[in-house]
Amino acid sequence: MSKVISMRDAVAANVHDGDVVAIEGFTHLICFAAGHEIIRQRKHDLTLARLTPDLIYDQMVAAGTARKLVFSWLGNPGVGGLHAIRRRVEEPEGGAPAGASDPRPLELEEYSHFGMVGRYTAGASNLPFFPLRSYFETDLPKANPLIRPIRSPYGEETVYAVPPLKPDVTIVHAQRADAAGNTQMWGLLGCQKEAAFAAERVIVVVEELVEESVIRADPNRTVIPGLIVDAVVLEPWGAHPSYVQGAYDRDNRFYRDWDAISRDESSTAAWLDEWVYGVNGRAEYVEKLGRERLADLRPSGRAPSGSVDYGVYE
Amino acid sequence: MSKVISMRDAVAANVHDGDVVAIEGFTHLICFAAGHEIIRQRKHDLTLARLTPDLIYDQMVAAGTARKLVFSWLGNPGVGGLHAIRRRVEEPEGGAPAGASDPRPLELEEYSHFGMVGRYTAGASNLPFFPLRSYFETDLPKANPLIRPIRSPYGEETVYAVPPLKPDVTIVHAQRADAAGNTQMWGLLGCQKEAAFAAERVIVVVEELVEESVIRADPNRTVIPGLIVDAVVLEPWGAHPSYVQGAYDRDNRFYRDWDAISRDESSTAAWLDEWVYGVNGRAEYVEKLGRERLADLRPSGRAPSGSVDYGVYE
Amino acid sequence: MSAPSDAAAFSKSEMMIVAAARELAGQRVCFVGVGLPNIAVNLARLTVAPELELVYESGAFGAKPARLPLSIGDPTIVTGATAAVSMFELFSFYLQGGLVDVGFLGAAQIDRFGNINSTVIGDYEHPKTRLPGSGGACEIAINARRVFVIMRQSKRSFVDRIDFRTSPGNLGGAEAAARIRREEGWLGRGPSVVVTDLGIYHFDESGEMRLDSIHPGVTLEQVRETIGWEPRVADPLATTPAPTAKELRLIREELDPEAAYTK
Amino acid sequence: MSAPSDAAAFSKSEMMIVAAARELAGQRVCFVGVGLPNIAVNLARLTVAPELELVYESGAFGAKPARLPLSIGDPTIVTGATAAVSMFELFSFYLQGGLVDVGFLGAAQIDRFGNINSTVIGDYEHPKTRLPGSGGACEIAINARRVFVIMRQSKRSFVDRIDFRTSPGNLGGAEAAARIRREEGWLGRGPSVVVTDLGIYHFDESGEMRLDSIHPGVTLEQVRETIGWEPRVADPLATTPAPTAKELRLIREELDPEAAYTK
Repeated sequence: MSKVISMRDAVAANVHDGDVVAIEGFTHLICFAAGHEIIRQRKHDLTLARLTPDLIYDQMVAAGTARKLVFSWLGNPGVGGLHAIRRRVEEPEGGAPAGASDPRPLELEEYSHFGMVGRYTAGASNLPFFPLRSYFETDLPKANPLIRPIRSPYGEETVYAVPPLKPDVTIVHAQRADAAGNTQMWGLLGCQKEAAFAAERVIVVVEELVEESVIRADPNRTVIPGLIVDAVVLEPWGAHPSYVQGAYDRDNRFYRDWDAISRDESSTAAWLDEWVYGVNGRAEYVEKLGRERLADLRPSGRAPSGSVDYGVYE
Repeated sequence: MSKVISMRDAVAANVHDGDVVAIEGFTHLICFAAGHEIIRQRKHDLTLARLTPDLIYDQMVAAGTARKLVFSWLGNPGVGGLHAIRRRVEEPEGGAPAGASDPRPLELEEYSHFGMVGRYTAGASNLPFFPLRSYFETDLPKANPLIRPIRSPYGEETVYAVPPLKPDVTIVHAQRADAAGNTQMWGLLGCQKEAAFAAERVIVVVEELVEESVIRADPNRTVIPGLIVDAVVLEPWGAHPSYVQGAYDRDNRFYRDWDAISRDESSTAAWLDEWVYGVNGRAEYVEKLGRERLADLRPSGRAPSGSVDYGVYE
Repeated sequence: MSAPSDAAAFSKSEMMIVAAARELAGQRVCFVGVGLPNIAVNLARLTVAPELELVYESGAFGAKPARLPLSIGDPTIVTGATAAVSMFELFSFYLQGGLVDVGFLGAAQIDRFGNINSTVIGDYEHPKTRLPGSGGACEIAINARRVFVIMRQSKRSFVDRIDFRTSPGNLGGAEAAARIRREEGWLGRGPSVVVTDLGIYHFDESGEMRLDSIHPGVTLEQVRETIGWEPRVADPLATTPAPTAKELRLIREELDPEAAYTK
Repeated sequence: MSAPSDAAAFSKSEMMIVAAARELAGQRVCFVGVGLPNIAVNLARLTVAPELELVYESGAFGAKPARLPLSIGDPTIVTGATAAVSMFELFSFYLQGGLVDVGFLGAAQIDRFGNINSTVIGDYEHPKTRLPGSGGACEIAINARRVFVIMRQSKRSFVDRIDFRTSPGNLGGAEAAARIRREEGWLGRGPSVVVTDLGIYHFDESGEMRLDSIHPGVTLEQVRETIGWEPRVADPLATTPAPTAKELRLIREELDPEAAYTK
């Protein structure tokens, strides 16, 4: 049974006001297309979970969709800070754009990278906690009392625990999936698998929709089984300005541009007006980016994985 | 720097009397070649860890290499029991073959599959325990006091913990590796990765030695990095009578034959004399099996995974 | 070799497989080991449960085997599957994560409350018979949403008191079991059906096995002779519909042509 | 923009990178973020540490980038790498498992014992400046066998008391830190070197930073003016050998041709 629907329908059906939303992908495969659609549908009171909020959550916070962030590294990688989020934290009263639906101070729940990975893993595994060797002698457990010590039942050792994170909806971008949602990705895998298995609902957004036979030819490449997928959206360039291994490069120019755009509330609002509210979806956004800019982001050549043989056993 | 050496040298250098040894591989990629070399080198007092001891450990126990098993399912899959091991458990005095170096009763340390996976995972992660939802209201924690309850630091919930398992040496079989030990496998992956990362030393045995460029063409296919590998052994058919996805099938006839052979101490000893002590290595064993039998085990056709594109970014 | 109830028509094993397959109607995701459960599950997919998805204990998901797999590690379940995953992922995310609707178990011993022994006969330290042990059966019984048991019945297997509890069933009764499962946060609701070569048992409100259906040609006396306690019997007691020609053809021609499991 | 000590020859940033790279001699596995550490590490591979293996925080191992990666998530570090792994595997098996010899950290604030703040300036609840936070820095400081710090020094960054402890260094001193690390089973032995734009610090037996080498052209007065405590100074104090022509050529022509990090 096909789960392929439009981004608009996928977000309308699966993202609700007040939800815990995880758009995952560590530097790679960040689904900006879904984030923008969530903004367009004026969802609000969301708790946004991601290791690295990145530009996607800076934009979603600027647009007033979020009441809370759950995260581990709050920056514009290689460039600097996330200004819209910082405004909501450092000067909460003045931090929300006029007319935003949620002008309250942004709540922060902070972990380390491994803590966030452990949280998704516990969520995916239905464990009440995940243990890790981190946080010793730091101020993080004081800043976040959900980071708690746990004593080993073998000897005197104490490690730290983080609680499970179970998003209402996890959204992942991938190179390809079939209509049933069996999803394959390659390159940096982040913690999309854990975040997807931890979630109540899963939206998969892909560069390419493929026949089931393509997936079945390489079962070890499958990262997310259709079993846990609720919607499949075909959205080429859906990760821009993030990237898709083998398909297009990170648009570093935009990451730098955002630093200037986002320093000012009105230029941030103007950008949202033009590039999010002002387009009816990703296809229009892509058209607006222009052929030349897109062409510059294509890899300069192919780097084929090569094929392995699973063998026919009949 | 090449780590490629002979099976004889790999076992001599990395497997010592008294070691905890894990030859892993869940039904797939079980390295019988290494087990047989350990028998030939008359290693003893080994603690043998595996989810499913399978025929490989039945043979190693029959040959007197082991003092203890750490396991979760003790059977001949699809056939029945493991008779050599059962003799050492059910009638310990009579269970060891005459002349075996270790006629003491075999010690058993028993978990469930998930418990064993958790133990390797804790070992690989340097965690003092791994939590899981198993063992509730069963007799397993009574039979094995290393299975212990642990209370969640969030609420009243209690789950069970297993302790880390850190083998002195883990031996895995794979389709291919490069000379530095970067190892790729496909098909059922079992818990080889966790068992390898948990071990002090790692021997990788492969069907095919490939150029580094083959590995680098598909970095997501790499299961074990050369970083943790001590020796690479090229040993085609090294998993027989187990199988290698895409290369050869499980020799079900041998799994059935072993049921009869192993029911009797003298026929077991005769088999070891002929097929283990009586050959100087896997090449001779393969030759002895005969071309026809091997040909029957080849897949009937190719099932290519297809190639994906990582892209050139320069 | 069992005596078929109607020698010309079907064997006891065939009836057991058919009855187990029919119980899978409406189920979605089944965690499966090899042998009888494997045949039953594949029969169900070809008949009452075409949407059934199989999670093999070895890590294959969405298998499309080109032949009847001879073990759960048969390479034919990987080629053409939708996913092949590590044991960590399988047990953590699929099973413990709550994605498995039905866990299918065999057993050496079972008691009236569906508690299962697959570890030892006799004392644990000095066993009369050392059985394989849990494998995944312990966590399957706890985490699969419900548990199906398929096993031949005899005085040695259907016992008043099992020698070792490998997989928890309804413990000492339904009420205590439900409370413990709730308090300890188990996802599984415990045993749901036991299909044997003689009949089909479900569990009544007290958590005890109840014979709901008896296979054609089997007498209640035969049932009582092969069970270590006085079994509860539904009133009225149904008679299991005999295997259909289609079911038998599928078993004999496609699923087990060499009659490895159905003799 | 820093004033190069010998305007014609090299910038302070170039000196800092060269000094950090040389400290990597003899190290094997380095966990690395992007920017200055990335350039230093790649320079080390081309000079003093050809065997150095890089573990990128994003999950790439054995990378052979065709260009200088602009972020730790640059696709060029994946194409041609020996492995691309999940964050779970990276943090569990590589880092926490003890395979990382050197963790390379930057920071907003550091104290004399090498404790690091990358979370907030000011109060946590009402920060003056909200910094990125830990990322992996917390677990890197605990699990990497040793920690290298690379940062420019100033009164705001080299402080008597950090506002938030994101990554533990030698805590309140070497003795207590060693005891705690032992008792709590940390694999890491803590901070090993701090390389700045002015000099190179190691840690003395009391666990406090000691200026062991001063970069050419830098005065002790400049060092004291940019540090929030009275720094310990080795006697004799070495002068860091200036960057060689080869080191400078590699930085300028291969590693950072657009001078993104070395201005």
